[in-house]
Amino acid sequence: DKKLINEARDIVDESIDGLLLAHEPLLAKVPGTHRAVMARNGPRSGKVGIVIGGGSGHDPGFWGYVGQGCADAAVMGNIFAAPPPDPILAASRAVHGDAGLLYIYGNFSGDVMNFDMAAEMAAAEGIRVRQVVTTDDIASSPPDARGSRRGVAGNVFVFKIAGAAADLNASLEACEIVARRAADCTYTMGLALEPVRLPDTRQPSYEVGPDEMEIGVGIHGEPGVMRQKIVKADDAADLLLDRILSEMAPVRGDRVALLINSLGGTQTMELYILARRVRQRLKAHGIGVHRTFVGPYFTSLDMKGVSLSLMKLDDELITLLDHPCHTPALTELGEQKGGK
Amino acid sequence: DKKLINEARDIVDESIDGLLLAHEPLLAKVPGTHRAVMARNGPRSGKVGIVIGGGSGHDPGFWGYVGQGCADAAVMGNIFAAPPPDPILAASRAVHGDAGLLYIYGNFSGDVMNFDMAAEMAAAEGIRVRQVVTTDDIASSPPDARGSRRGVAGNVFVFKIAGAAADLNASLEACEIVARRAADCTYTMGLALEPVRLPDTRQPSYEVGPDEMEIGVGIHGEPGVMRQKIVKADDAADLLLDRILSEMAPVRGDRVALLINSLGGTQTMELYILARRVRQRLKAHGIGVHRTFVGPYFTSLDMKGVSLSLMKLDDELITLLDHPCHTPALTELGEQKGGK
Amino acid sequence: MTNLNATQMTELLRIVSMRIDEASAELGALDGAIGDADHGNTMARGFAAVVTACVEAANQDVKAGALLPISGRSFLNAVGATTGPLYASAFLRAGQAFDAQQDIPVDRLPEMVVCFCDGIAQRGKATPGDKTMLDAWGPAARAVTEAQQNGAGPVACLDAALEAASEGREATRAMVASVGRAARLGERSLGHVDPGAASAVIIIAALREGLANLLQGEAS
Amino acid sequence: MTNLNATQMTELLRIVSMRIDEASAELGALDGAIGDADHGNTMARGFAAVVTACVEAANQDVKAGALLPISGRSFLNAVGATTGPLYASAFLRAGQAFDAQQDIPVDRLPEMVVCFCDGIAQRGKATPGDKTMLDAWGPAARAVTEAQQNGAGPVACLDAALEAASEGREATRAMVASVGRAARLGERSLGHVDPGAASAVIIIAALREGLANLLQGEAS
Ligand SMILES: Nc1ncnc2c1ncn2[C@@H]1O[C@H](COP(=O)(O)OP(=O)(O)O)[C@@H](O)[C@H]1O
Ligand SMILES: Nc1ncnc2c1ncn2[C@@H]1O[C@H](COP(=O)(O)OP(=O)(O)O)[C@@H](O)[C@H]1O
Ligand SMILES: [Mg+2]
Ligand SMILES: [Mg+2]
Ligand SMILES: [Mg+2]
Ligand SMILES: [Mg+2]
Repeated sequence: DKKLINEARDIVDESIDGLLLAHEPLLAKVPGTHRAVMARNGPRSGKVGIVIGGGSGHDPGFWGYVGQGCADAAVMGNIFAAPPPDPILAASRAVHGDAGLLYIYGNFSGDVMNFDMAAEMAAAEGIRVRQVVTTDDIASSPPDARGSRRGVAGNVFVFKIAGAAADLNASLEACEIVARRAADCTYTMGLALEPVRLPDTRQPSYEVGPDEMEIGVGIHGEPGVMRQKIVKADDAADLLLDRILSEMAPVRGDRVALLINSLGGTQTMELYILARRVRQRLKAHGIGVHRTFVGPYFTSLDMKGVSLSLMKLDDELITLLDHPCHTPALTELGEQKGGK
Repeated sequence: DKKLINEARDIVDESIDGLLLAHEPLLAKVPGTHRAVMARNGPRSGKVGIVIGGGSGHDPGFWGYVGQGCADAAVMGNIFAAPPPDPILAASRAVHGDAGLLYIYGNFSGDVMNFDMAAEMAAAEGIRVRQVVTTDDIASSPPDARGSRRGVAGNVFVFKIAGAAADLNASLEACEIVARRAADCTYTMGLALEPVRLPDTRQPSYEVGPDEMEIGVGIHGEPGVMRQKIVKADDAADLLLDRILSEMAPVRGDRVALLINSLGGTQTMELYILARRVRQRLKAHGIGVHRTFVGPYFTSLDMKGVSLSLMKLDDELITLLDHPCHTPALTELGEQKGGK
Repeated sequence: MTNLNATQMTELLRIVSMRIDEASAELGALDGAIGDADHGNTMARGFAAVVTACVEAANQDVKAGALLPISGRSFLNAVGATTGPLYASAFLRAGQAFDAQQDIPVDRLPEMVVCFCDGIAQRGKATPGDKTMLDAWGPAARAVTEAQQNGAGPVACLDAALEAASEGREATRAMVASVGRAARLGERSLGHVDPGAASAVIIIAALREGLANLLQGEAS
Repeated sequence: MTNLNATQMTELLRIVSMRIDEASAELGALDGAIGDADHGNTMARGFAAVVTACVEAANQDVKAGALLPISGRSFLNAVGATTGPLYASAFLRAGQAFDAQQDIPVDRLPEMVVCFCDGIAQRGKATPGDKTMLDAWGPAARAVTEAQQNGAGPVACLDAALEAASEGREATRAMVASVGRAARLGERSLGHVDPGAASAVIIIAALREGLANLLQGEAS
């Protein structure tokens, strides 16, 4: 498992150095920490600040969703480890525009504890903070325990919706409500062909047989909920989609946004082969697809695997999804955009 | 080497199906062939049409560079095999706006022969065609034989420049001249940590030892010009950059555009670690970096490896590089863009 | 020796750091089986930061008691994660039990185990049987209290803690995780040792080893 | 039998397709060593398309001579690549040598080798020693011409072609590629057989095998 790195312990810091240089027009360092980036054209007085974050290893999550019309700052921890409160607090101070802050992050015990601590510290400085914890990973708990599910690639939709609402000067309460609704409307399920390897140990987290795949994996290389024989792309797409549809329970005429996400090591051609099947199946169900995102939007280092996310849309969510934004990983032109 | 595909022989066609569905707002099928896509908002009467193409397996090359302000059509062959003349001719007819066509593609014997044949056939129908063959891969021939070098990831710069010139209504001759200049100003060198595996055989093309890397590889899994022990990221960056700089021979104050490209299997963090070093080195040389692109812009299936491309800029090239465009893989906002 | 000064306390934490570091691949593998494989790195980074911070502080002539909150903050800032807040709370709780203006009485050192347990329980709100580090720290804390009541010396108290923690760690095999990352695995977490419980045992063993070294060094 | 009709010619090309298909992994490996590993797939796809097109045409009662340009176009459209234009030119050149309104005289079948050589040379502009398929087709074409002058029958002519092509293929080992993809390897291409030369040998061997089968079938 060869890698182009210097020292394993430096990869997070060095790659943040690199992305600050490469995305200089869009991103700036948050003062007082090396683990947070902020939008050059995002935060402004009177606008709710959107602060997102979590462990590193999810590129372009989280920094790739920072920019005008999306998140104002992203805070990154060590690989697969939530950031501590201090950099979250530093980011909170940096992007605070006197309209309060919304923290958005995935539901993992580490993230909840560290963001909670940061929120308390920010409150002590007079910064109002609300939090939306994403729980889109339907494999990670039964529907009646949605609150304990993981937050995974569906994050991207929630960041986009919340960022648009804030850019349109919605109040903190309104941003929180719509972000929570986006989170509630988003369903994700993933599968992996190979386990992930952390850069320091380069050991697989668990063993998957040469003709097996792992269903229902998380984005930190967590094992899935079951293992089965590897199947063809169309069957893999069906397997994920059927589980999602059975929970989302859409009816003919419903509209969705679609994300076919590489967990890092799955190549583009495979993603589009899956996209083909998912689009064909949704068409057969009479479900309209307003937008299709295909690519490595939220990864698990370079794990071979994919996740499928659907967000059920209504008019408000569509308007916010189409609202212009400009970040390293997501650019929406708004009006100019050709067709649907 | 597990893959999410159906049948190996169908992957090109099925992934084109998928990308046409996913990028419906931007891309349309070229009538009469399944192997070419065209821009919905690109071709227009009186504008030079830009037709690009080559083998498949380079996603998002070539289709990802089709759209307003960039290429008008892309033609894709089998994996690592130039497309035959018929689909090139179909694309030529579809995007021809009575101002002539510019074909741009990498310098490989198959591409040259097939595009040449298509150009002859187009000429027989009264369509004027000029061709620019890219030769940016400095590892593939000595400087005195630049004309026999391969065209690789630097393609992206040439497509962007030519697309902008055409969008600004430059004549066919002017488009050809500026595209050729862009091609002449672009230098690329790549390295691979592992050989590529074709999806049908899933066999490595050649063997690279567990602590070795291959320097000067092409984008079709061609072996490099030498093999050596794998080095740290900073040394790898230096190795590529030094070779490029020694040919480009820039002076203090020169400006460049930079592309740190994944050949498919190298993860984002590694790319940014390389970006960090390259930017630091260029700064030390007093060379200004106008734009830095980092990501899988031109791949070799999912090969573990990277390439580094530099384009030496002048005022005209900068204007064209910054000209707005909107394609699946490249979006430039133009004016709106924050800073440099 | 009746008190541990800052240098001695730092030495003790250095041994913890060393033992955690040695076990880091193994802890990573345990976490890989039911979590995200980072527990070894996280604990190693955390204790390395603790040692660095303590060395610096000890050079500035603070008392041993003051090292506890310093350790908590440096652990937290180096790692974040789940274990950052948990061990930060653990150290901070210990900091409340010992006077920051004083060195740490050798006899009271085993109380650190009790404080750690309380701090972790309070922050993480896990209950026994949830398959967490608390299933090691809980029995260890009770063992210390009992041993102290029976008049055991500090090394003997830590021996008792170690034995109880080891049993607790083994007991996690038979538990289905219900908090933390492994909870999403459901029944699939059965049969695996909880990584946090495993690292808890290593910490206790290293404290015992460090204390015994210090006492022996003094005796000879 | 004095002429090959369209069905027999199709049968001959089917044997070529079969033999190329069997060798496709091996051809891919040869190409992997100095090129991009696709030569096996490309040739297999090309000849599969040729057979499909010929079957269809033969069902519509065309003469064998007409299959040659049809084969060229279908090969080209199925594969593109470097070999597409080269083998398209090869087939088209053969189409010029034989009358599209007629079946193919058995005695003249070996001339296909000469035509292939000419078509490939004209389109690819390689010279002998460039380490290409021409280093097999060239000697094979000369061997056919010589054998014909010596009055050899068609199978004997193809035997001669096969021997010459095989020698030519082996000779490519000692060549440094100077056109095509492998040219970028410089000295590193030394010691490797050129994949295009290897597939040329397989085509000639299959033509010989197919012709011998047809003649034998007739004799028995
Ligand atoms: N609420 C909790 N209370 C106590 N311990 C917990 C709790 N949640 C998780 N843990 C412990 O944390 C360990 C995992 O730590 P670590 O791998 O560092 O964090 P993460 O799960 O965030 O990657 C688990 O093995 C478990 O012992
Ligand atoms: N100009 C040429 N003339 C004749 N044969 C050539 C020429 N260029 C390349 N070849 C042959 O083509 C072969 C490679 O074919 P193939 O792998 O199908 O195409 P590509 O190199 O485009 O991938 C080489 O082994 C060589 O024999
Ligand atoms: Mg973790
Ligand atoms: Mg090829
Ligand atoms: Mg963990
Ligand atoms: Mg080839």
